[in-house]
Amino acid sequence: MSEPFEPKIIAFVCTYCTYAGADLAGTSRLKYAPNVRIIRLPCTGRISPMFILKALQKGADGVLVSGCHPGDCHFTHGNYHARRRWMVFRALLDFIGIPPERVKYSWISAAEGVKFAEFINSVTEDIRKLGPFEQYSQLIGDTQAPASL
Amino acid sequence: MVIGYGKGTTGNRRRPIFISSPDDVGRLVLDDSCIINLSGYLVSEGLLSDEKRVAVFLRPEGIRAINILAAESQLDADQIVIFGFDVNDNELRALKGIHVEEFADVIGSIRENNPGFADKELLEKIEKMTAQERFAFWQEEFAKCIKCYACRQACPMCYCRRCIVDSNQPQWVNTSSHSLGNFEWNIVRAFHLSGRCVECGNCDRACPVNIPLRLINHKMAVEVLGAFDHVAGMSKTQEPVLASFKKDDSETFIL
Amino acid sequence: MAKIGVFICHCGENVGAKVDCTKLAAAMGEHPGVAVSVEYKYFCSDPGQESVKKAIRENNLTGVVVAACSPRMHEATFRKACAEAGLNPYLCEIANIREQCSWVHTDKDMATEKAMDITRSMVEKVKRNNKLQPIEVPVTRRALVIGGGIAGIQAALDIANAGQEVVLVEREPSLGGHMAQLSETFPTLDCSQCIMTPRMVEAAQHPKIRLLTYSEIESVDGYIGNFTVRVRMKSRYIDIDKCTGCGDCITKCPAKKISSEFDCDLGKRTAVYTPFAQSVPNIPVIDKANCIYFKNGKCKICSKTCQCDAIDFAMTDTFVDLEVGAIVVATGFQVQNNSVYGEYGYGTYPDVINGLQFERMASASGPTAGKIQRPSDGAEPQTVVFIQCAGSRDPSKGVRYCSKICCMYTAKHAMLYAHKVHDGKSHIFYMDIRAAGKGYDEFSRRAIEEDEAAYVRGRVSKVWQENGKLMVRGVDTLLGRPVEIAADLVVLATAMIAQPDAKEFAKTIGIGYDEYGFYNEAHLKLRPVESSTAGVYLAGACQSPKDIPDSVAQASATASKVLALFSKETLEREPVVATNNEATCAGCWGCVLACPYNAIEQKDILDRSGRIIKRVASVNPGLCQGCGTCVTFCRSNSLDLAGFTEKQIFAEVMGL
Amino acid sequence: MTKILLIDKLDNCVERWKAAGITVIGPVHRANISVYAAVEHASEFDFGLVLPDRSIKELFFPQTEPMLRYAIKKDTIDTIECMPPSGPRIIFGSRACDASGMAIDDPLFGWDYKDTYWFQRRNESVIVTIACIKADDFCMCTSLNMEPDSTKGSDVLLRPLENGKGWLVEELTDRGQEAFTQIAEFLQESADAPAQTAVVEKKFDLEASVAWLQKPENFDSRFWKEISMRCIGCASCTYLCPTCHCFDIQDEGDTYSGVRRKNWDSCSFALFTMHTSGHNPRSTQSARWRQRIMHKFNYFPGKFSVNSCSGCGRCSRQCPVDMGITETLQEISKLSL
Repeated sequence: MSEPFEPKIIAFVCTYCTYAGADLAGTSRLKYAPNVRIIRLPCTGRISPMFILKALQKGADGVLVSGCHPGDCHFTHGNYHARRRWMVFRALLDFIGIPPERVKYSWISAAEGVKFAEFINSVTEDIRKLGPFEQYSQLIGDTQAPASL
Repeated sequence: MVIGYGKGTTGNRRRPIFISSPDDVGRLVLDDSCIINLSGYLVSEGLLSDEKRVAVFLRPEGIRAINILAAESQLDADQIVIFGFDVNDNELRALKGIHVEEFADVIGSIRENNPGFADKELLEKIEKMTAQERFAFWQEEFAKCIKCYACRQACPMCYCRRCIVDSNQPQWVNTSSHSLGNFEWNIVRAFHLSGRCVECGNCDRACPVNIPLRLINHKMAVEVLGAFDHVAGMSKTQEPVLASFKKDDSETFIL
Repeated sequence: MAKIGVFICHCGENVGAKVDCTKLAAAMGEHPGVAVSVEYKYFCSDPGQESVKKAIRENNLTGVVVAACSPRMHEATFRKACAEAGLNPYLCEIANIREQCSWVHTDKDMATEKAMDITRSMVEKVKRNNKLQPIEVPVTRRALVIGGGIAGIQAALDIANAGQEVVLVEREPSLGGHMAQLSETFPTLDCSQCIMTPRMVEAAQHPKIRLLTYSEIESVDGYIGNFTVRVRMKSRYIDIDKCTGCGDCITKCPAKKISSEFDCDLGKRTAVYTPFAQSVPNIPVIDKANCIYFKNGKCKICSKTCQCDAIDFAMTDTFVDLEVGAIVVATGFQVQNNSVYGEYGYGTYPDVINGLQFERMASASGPTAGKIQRPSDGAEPQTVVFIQCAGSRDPSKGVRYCSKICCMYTAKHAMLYAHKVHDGKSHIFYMDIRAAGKGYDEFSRRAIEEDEAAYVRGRVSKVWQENGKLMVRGVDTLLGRPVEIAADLVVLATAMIAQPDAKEFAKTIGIGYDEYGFYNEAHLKLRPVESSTAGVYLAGACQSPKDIPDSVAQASATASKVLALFSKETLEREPVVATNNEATCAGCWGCVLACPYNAIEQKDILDRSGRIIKRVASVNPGLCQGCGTCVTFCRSNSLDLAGFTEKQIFAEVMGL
Repeated sequence: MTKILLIDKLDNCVERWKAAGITVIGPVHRANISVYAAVEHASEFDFGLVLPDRSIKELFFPQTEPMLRYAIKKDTIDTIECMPPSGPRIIFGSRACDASGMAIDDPLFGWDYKDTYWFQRRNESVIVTIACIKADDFCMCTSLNMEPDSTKGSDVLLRPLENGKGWLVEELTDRGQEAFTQIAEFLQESADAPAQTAVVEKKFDLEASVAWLQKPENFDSRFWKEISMRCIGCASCTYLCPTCHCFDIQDEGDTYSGVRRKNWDSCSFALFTMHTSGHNPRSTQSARWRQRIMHKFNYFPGKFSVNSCSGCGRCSRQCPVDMGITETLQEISKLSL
């Protein structure tokens, strides 16, 4: 039997809600999959679609974006702006052929340590099932390859 | 100054011309081959300085572009004299009005019945594909891209003095024209035009390698309409769709 | 060249048990730009912090990464330690390898691998950190309170009593607001004016309070600690310095049949008037629209009467420019116009009135001198029907929210009525009785039990006139049957709604408002008296419907916020703020719209001859709260956020 | 009697060349455009095109090319140089303008530093040009003193037969001869007449134009602004041009490793000459267009005695706003009258 595929997942989260939720998962000693690397931002409003593209360039098989529930934003409405952007960017990625299953969005509050752990586990499992993002790997591979012809 | 169309190299080509003397009016041509959206020239450096007034020949989508440029503070709509025209079934028709506000009905009807210039058949075909097939489709299309940025330069909405692709600290978009760089560029281009594109087709026609750029823009316009009930360029005070929000915006995709 | 120190904390066994710290330290030691990579049992301990400081000094470190617990735990600790060692504190970052690594993973190899990624990524970030200095904003220690109702007066007095200057602006001719209109107040039934007027006088006479009545805010510029406010002082046509308030002009004024706004159209006033007898200041104004002289050019009786020569028909509006450091918005509410309920006959039948009109009627100083009378014929009503939620909790005709005070004041009205008309009968149609508050439920029980108010749970469908009575048809949902009552007077418990110009005014000050026009607090739970604009605070019913105790409490809370702000000459703020590259900014102003704090302004770049070359966005660091929403919006990538710059985040991702 | 190659036999030739390890490249259609690309079979070729949309240049000077790979270590940076893929190639079905374009650029890539990327590919390629029998409104080789059957830069010239069944073969270089020796058995002797080459109308007076360009006072002529007012500043003319050769060098990668690449760049872009300070010596689009024309017809010939234009007309053909060299030199020709 071959080793199970361990997906590489990069998460962008806001510091006030989801990062705090992740801390809570830690202080509660919940256990979850070790595949996710977290980048902390002040607010979901700061999470640029560029970050998602760079995570993919860095070889991520999946990308997570998470912040405060609507109405809970520390900055009152950064997450409302983020939500619009995601809506649009998600549709665009989908149309281009980057499966929505690989870029997941969630609201996780500072109190939702359990939700955070479950979210990480379920996404890791989903992406494990999808397998490596081979089509994007091919793009990345092209950057290393010699010119054609 | 009047920005209009003149004869081009071949019979059905029209080129943008700039006229500042009544003697040159004879050089103007207006027929159904006048397709280029001329609104982008209005934001050329210095063109509108000192409150100069400029007249420009525009189709409805060009008029929408004026609204967006005004809404995004790139020009003062009062300085623009619009010679509006439209072509239906090869018949050219003048649109009533001079100022952008006067065309509200014409552009309003676009909202009701967005004809969309995109290739509907191809759109449906792509939508029916699996993600993997779509990726492969665009990979083949974007492979042709040579990063000449004709799409950007031809677009009236791409008025940034420095495009994000030209920002190298950090280099968010790989400038090399390899498949990754081409993917990133085309994604960013489409994203920056989401909710702003008027589907004039300048990008599509400018692209020397025939990437169906307008199709992506059209798809995004459909998405933005569905999600936020927003059609770009309906008025000169319209709030940019991605700089505004509603508390009850759809979020079915957020877990 | 970067010289980064990496300090890996075992946190006892907390990190050490699941992350191979020795391996991590060795790996980080091999990372480009890392000058020191060491592990230790507890870096947060005194010797731990000392060792970090020592390493900074000995190696001239240019940045520090502490791989330990969450930055939410000890970021402040280590930044302080760095500062003590002479390193700018913002060159220190925390790699969270405890809460988000060792505590949540079981496989030591995988946890170690993740810890390496986390730490590396943070090293790459810190290489690009900039030295930041806290932003110092000077504070003008003078507060502006907008609105002279109970909330505004309370806030003004609290601030002034603490020794700070206050400017209190009221747009009506007198202080008092709605509370001055009330008869008695729940749940104590003490006279509203008896407790209100002394406070009005106190505010007017306070040496630290400058009172500007009959004045409105024209514009607000600036930011926390540094607002510039222009106030329009509407012309009273009476010289406030000369007038003694004798009232002779009012007595002599021939235009006497003007509906009194203060009495909710139940009483009359003259063209030169004070809203009510105890007005503060007791200086009348001339109502230009109704003044005979202004209409016909003849009269001037007031002017002839006045012994002090205080009448000045040529007076014009004047402007006052104020420099203030904080603004308390206490602009209050209005009652909904019940004519939307055609079926209740408000506006058609004179004997259908609203709650505020009932207050005026029940007030000893009101148009009926406290007698309960039918407006139509002055008769004493024998049966009164009160209809609650006439506007509130009714999305179809009124508003969705609960106005919060109506259950209580309706109970109060029933009691006042019972006390004044001993054999009268009152019926109250209600949806629910919401009587949460100190002494509130007891109060409403008293209305039922002692004053025999008949509560009917149900809605009224129609009110019509029949044989000189108002027929009220409703349903009793508890008994499940229709009810019809022949009433002499019907009182509607009207919804409290935002002031008619609330939204426009919010734009003038630059604060947010909800769909109803009530002002948005910065955080519903944790920052309930702050607006989202730093330095602007909210008191009273302009934020949401409130009763008097809540308004007063909120007003005092704003005062404490203002006083905290005024406790120092300068304000120190986290330097995590947005910056703009003016050279590349396209001036599309999307950021201006997107900013939740109105912290981005338009700035003109001029050439030497003063001509505008271009317009760009400019971030006011005094207002910016550092969310970064603008940065993400910026298509030309011109905006950036200190502490979370594009370069830093790019490096974090690329360093993974 | 001369040698001819029949179209029917071409697939045999492709087979033969491929069997000899040669990559066979020619005009084909790819996703809605025409390009020079490698083929498996002769049936993929489209010789009916006036010109492929994209020029032959990218076969020698690709739009992006890795030069070296690097890995950043604690105290050192390891580098590995990259070279283009090596191996013989036959470019079958070039046009005279495209082939001459490569010859025009040879001195540029070799005058000082010898560009190994360019010359490795040049030396490994045989260019088989087919003389044009049709042209479009944008073709302008004759204006550049060339012809639809010019041989410059080609190793073999094929002249289409009048009957359309094949080509007359003219081997021009040793390399060309060698390539055709390999397929000698598929060639035959014939007396079939070649078709008339395309008639390309002369569009401007090159000599007069060049003379005008060389006059220093014309550098600041109002003409430049007028002619380029509609230029939108994209790079489609330069990138499709067979002779435009500017490139930029970019490092791309993450924290630990990356690739140094040589990428096309264009004098049309404002950024091309932008200084770090923000100052731009060519701050207007007219200055950029002037540079392009001056470079092609004044500076380049000043250095290499040949105009940097082979008359393919792609610049005008693909220009989103119907500009191009033809119009500019036509207008200059008028000015110099």
